[in-house]
Amino acid sequence: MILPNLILVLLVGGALAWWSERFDSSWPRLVALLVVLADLSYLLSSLTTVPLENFALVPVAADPASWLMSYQLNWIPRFGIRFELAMDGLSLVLIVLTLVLGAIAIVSSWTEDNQRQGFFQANILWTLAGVVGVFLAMDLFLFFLFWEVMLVPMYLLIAIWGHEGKAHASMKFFIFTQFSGLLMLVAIVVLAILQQQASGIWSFSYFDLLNTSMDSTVAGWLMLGFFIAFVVKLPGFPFHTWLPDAHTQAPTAGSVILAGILLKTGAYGLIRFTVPLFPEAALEFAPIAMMLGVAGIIYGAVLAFGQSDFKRLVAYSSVSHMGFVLLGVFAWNALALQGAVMQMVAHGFSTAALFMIAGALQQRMHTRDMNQMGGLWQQMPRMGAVALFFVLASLGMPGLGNFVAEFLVLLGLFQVNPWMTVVAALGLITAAIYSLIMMQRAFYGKPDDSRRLTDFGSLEMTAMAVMIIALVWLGMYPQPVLDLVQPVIDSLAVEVPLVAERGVSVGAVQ
Amino acid sequence: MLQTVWLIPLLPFLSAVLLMVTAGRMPRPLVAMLGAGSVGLSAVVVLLFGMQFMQAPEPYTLTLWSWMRVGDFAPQFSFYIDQLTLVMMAVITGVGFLIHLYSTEFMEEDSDYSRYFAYMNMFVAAMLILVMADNLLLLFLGWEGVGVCSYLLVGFWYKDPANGAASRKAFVVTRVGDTAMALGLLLLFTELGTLQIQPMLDAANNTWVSGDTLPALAALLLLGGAVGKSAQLPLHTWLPDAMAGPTPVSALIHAATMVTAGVYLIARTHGLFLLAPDVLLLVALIGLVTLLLAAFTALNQHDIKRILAYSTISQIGYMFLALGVGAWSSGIFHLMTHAFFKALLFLGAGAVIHCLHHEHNIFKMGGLRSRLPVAFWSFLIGSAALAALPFTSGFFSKDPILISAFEYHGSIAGIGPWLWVGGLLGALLTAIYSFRLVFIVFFGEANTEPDRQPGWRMAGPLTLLCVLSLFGGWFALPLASVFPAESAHHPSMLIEGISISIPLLGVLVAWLVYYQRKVSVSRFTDSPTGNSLRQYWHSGWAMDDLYDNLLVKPFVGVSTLLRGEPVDKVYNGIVGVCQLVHRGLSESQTGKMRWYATSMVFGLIALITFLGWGI
Amino acid sequence: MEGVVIPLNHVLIVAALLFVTGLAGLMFRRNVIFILMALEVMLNSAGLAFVAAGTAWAEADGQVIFMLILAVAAAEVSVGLGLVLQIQRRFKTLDMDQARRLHG
Amino acid sequence: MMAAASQALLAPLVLSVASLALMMQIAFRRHSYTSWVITCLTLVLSMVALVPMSKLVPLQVTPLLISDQYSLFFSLLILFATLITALLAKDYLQHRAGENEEFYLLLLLSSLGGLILVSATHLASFLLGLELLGVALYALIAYPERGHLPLEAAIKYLILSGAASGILLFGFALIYAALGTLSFVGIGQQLTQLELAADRQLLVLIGTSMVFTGIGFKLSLVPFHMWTPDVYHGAPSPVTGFLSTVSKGAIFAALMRLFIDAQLYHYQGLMIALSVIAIASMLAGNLLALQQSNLKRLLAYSSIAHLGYLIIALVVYGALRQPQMAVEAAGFYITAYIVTSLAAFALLSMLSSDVRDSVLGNDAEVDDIDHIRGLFWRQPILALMLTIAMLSLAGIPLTIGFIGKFYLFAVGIKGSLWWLLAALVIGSGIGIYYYLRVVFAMSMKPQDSDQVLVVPAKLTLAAKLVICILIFTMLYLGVLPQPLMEYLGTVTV
Repeated sequence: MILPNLILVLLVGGALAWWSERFDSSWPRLVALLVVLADLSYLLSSLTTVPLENFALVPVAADPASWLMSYQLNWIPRFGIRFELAMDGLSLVLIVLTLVLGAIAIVSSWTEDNQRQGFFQANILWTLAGVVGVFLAMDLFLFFLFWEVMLVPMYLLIAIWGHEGKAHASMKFFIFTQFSGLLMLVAIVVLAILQQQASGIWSFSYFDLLNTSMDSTVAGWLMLGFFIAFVVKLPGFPFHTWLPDAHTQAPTAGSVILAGILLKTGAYGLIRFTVPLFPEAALEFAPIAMMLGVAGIIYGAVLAFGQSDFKRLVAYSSVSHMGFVLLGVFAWNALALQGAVMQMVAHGFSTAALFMIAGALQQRMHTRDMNQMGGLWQQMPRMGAVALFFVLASLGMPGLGNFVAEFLVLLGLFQVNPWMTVVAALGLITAAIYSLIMMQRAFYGKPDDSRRLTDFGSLEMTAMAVMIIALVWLGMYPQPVLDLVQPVIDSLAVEVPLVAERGVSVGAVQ
Repeated sequence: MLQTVWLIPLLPFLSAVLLMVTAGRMPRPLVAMLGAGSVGLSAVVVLLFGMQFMQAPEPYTLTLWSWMRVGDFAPQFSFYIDQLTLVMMAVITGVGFLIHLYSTEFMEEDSDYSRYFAYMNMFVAAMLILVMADNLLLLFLGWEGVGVCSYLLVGFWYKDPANGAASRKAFVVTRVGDTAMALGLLLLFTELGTLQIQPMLDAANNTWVSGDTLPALAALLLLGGAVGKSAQLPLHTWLPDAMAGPTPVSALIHAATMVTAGVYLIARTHGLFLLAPDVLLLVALIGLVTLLLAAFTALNQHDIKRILAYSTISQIGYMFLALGVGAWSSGIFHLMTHAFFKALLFLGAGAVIHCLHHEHNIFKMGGLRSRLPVAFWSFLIGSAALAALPFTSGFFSKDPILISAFEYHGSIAGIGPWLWVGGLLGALLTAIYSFRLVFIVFFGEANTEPDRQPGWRMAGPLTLLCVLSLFGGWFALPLASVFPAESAHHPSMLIEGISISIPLLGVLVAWLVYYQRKVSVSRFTDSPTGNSLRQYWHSGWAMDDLYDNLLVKPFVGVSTLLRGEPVDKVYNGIVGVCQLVHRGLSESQTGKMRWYATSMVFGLIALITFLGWGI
Repeated sequence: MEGVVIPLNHVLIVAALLFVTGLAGLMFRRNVIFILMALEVMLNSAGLAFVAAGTAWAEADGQVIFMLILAVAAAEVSVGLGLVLQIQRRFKTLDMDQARRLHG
Repeated sequence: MMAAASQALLAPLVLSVASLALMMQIAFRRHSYTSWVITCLTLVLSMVALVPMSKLVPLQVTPLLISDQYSLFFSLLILFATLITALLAKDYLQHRAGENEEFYLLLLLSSLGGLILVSATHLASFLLGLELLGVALYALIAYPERGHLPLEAAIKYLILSGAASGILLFGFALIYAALGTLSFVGIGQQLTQLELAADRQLLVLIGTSMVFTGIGFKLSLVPFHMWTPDVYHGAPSPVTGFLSTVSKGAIFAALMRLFIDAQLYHYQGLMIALSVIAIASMLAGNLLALQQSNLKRLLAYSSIAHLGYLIIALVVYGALRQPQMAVEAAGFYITAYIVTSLAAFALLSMLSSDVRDSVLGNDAEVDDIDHIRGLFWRQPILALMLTIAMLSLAGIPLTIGFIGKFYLFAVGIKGSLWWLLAALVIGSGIGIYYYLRVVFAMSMKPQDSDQVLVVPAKLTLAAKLVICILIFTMLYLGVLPQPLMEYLGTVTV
């Protein structure tokens, strides 16, 4: 029951936060924060009941005990749909990320003057619930359900509490993700029906669908259905255009959740579903997918450089960074996959922090335009220093999580496709270019002494400190995360043999 | 004692973290104590460590923790100390401490005192990790770390956008090299299965034969990193601009330590480079061309720091030349002596600037010999060593390089003497531009009056560095076990004589032109050719313009062109089509009932026709 | 009951002609009264077809349906005429082309 | 036998008797509250009457009517929708000019027509039900005493619908002429058993085309959809809701029975024609709604699209190895559509109930998207209901609409109807835009410049009841659809 409770706590907590507004408008955020922290401690405390050696077990479909936790309930027997949740190392890592960033998102909304705090916090918690559900669902129908449902509160967050262009941005966000979701729904149903025709029994369970046999054309189409849905969410080039708009217009907490967590569901889907469900089709498609990844890295970076809107710049940097994830997944070897997961986590923290800074700037200066900033270090040295740290993280400074991620991806990719690696590595240069120009335009330069700006307070600094520590930890000693994820990769390798590790490149290089 | 080696980078690192976290709330004396003291303490630990180490000079490895482990890829957080490392550590902490001490006075009036020391300490820590790393990934961590600190310190005075531009340029240009290096790491791991330097070199030796493509490629990629960091052609353009930072920063980072990291990298992985003789020759050629180019440029500058910057590029060119011709120890030796005398020169320049209201233009100085005696002596000794006048430290390190170049026999036979001639030309130019500086700044008429004299914290380090610059060449470095044996030098007396006399000739020329003003160059420089040549040299062979037009402008142009998000046009097009159809269909809803009835009849007819088609 | 048997097809053709007449009235007349009449013609043409078909199959069903149609037509027209009165009162016209506030 | 027959037709009988009683009441003593109570009680009673009816199924009562699970299911839907309409109508009519009693009478008659329609197995009963439903509806549409729009809508609907009936009847006449039978099953037997002569084939062909034209009109499928927005727009909101749910639901149910009984799914050409119609409806409906600012028109266009979706279940029937699934899908989708549409129109009806103090005028309708701007901040519960309804129409999970759409996907894929599925996906994609636009309008912060059109009127008990029922149904069947699915498994034609 632990897994459904994880989701339930957030759902009910959301309602609670909404309700608590009756007493005082400052209550909801407090309630929301407590709910998320309670959920996190509930998760961590219940993990202590899992035997330590289980963390190293390779999760096997047939054996629920090989997963860290699992839960099953018949739901819609007509179609063999079950309320099936399971957690392995990958899910665990991402859920912890979700809850930590969720708490940070709530903190980031602390000083924002949002009307209707109650409903605002409720939407945040419901989004988190949806995301946690996505990371846990092992029934494809259920997965789709969470996948879509998390969009609604997110949509409301942008549509109600967004900035000047919220109507367009929220609509674009919703239509892009929803439409691609429909393609995935079709693919899911086709897959289930193929399975049903083969076995005679309806099932949407991931484990039952894993080895559905189908001819390669069908597999190719179905793979594409999943792929597009996930790549839109990731977002990968050329389906990324919703992201800058959504990010720019969302309230700070929305941006934090969107960038920090929501994008990761796309990456998670690619790893968990796209490749294992359609191994041959996916690997055949891999060169194109990787090409899109590389294109995203470069394109995102070039566009990031051209932006004068702080949030837009960070948004495009996300496009660039998530290209690495796409590369990592489709290079499909242990190094690259570990890198992709690491990138998900590290990018979650670094970008969330940058959005928080952007939000803080907007709140203080009522603009996101960097042309109107400059010299902010003078007035807000703490914010400047923190921004500097995360800029460095985002440009791949060794010793911080993002570097580990990008290096692992490149290392894995190099063994598969050296030339693509060379192009992708250009992303390291371009990242430096856009990150530093952002730093320059916002925080360096001549300060405008007529401004009165308050620096980060202790609450914000605490949130930042959490993320700084997390990134340093990931950069200096990522082993715990790698160890959690390794069994998952081993289990994936059972479904889809990993791409050969070493020596492949000899011929290609010579 | 040996186990405490981890203290060496940790001390400055902790100090840096402490300074950052307290964020300027610490009293200044404490900041100074912490900033300089931590590095000093590090230096002491290095000294103690070195003494113990030299008793049984075996490479010492200390593993702190396993960094990450994915399959075979398992780089560790571990240090590898041998004589080479020790030399580097000594230079970094020793010279570093002196510069820190100097800074405590130099930066005293700056409002961001503690931020400065935080960055500086962080730099020292990163640099130490760079040289102590036992694997290339950890080395890369230090490598990027020093890059970032360099970026931060060049742009330390952030309120001037020009400084920001200079710091970004420094970072981005070196990042180009770093990216090549990262690719080299990928290649090396993929082919050899490890990034731990010593096992990797062994594996390279076992797997590859000299002259193979792969080692050449790997070496080339590492060389890319090295030229970036060490400001060699074609990635040297950032260093002159990097002078925007505080002068002690230039002394520490852009003269004594960081910029020599490329030299260290090549020396450290010499086993790999030996497998790629062509690349090694390329190293030598890059060094030679760079040293000449930079020397010519230095001749034409009037910013005191830029002169020193070009001279740094030029001197590192010598080190590359040394590495390229296989004079490994000489290269490292020159690295060390260069650290002494170039730090001295920079600090001396700093003293001049400090005391002259931040004046950089040498033509606005002059006659400072008696008014700033400390600076004058520093400069005189530093320039002598730089010009490699006999019996200064620079002489002892540069001379073997030229000799080795002369005796080079690598992949292209007979090129050695030419390398030697180039090196000599460089030496001549070096002597000329360094003494041009001395004569213009310290002799002649006084233009600007100093408003203060350096205090003991500035004078002390200067004095110590003077001593090192003069006598630093008298003791030999214990590097024999690290590098392959070099051929014994038995040059003819003639060669030796020429090598010694060339710098003297240069000083003479400088004396004639810039002190006696007997020989006027203005006739030449004022002629059209001369003028354009001067302009050309002044701008550093117009490399900046080249890159600007070739890379920067296109990039900015493309990003401006794309900033409106062209991909969105596709989606907007779809939306547009939908809206168009919507409008069209809405028009059809006229509200006229007869039209509605007609449309129904048309529908009926269409349906009948369609169904009747089959019959 | 001897007499000329009219073939079913002929009756159907007549009915069809009537039907088309009705449709044409619907499409081309503007006055709502005439439109209602056209509607009647259409319904009755269907009735004619039913009667003829019922006769051809020698069944009563056709006639029964015709009776039903008559009832339906009467109901429709009575409601229709009620509306026409209201239209005249409120719109002051019976021209259906004028009644187009609802559109788009 | 007689007893069994009356038990099998208990619900229509209850309705008939109640209609007479209501007529009497009106004749002797007008009292609108009493009429309303009678109506509601009757409807509840009819629903209860379905229970004894279900004991006898399936039972053919005369060649005209059949009482089976299928008819019972749709009867339940019709009665449910009528009840909701009746509940809404009271508030709606309360502050409007004129006498209200006949409204309820017409409502009962119309729903009686619906009940007959869903049990019809013969042209005669089909015709009877259709016209009973339709004629009463004309009057309902024109019911408001003032204003031009209802009248215009009514006359347009009357004439066009009459013409459609005429076409339908003529079509049946031709089929009758060719085949000599009017019962649905009989038509099917004739069609499959006999080798038809060419001229008869032609008759059948033209006849079928005309029948589908007529039905297509009533279901407002493209290209017979033109009337829909005007009539929806002009009719009073509760009536629009009724028209959109009862009328369409009943006619679709009858169509499906005809389709299956007469085995029309064997005809490839007809299937292709239907597919084209469905695709056109999905695309045109959604595109027409795209930037529509009048909510009733928007819902009209959206209903065109939804009926287009529904045709998938029809087309797929012949392609399935277990065709029952198509009926299941249709049943579920119709349920979803009816409940959701009711919710949308219930909102409009409630907002229009009391506009006496607003700038719109006494008898105005609240039906523009600007009217509901900021509703979320004024009437959160109403806004919530409309939000859920919009999400359900858009097919977002956790709502009944999603399960309905899922069903369509499932059958469509089983039957490999890729073109229809593509249209379904594209249509749904377009749909998201305008459904969300409504949600967005409600979520906007109210501004001073907005005319505060919607007085946050106090909701009456009936309104609260409607809200609860509809929200509950939309969510419950969206989260736990299994009971309905199981039940639909037994609903065979």
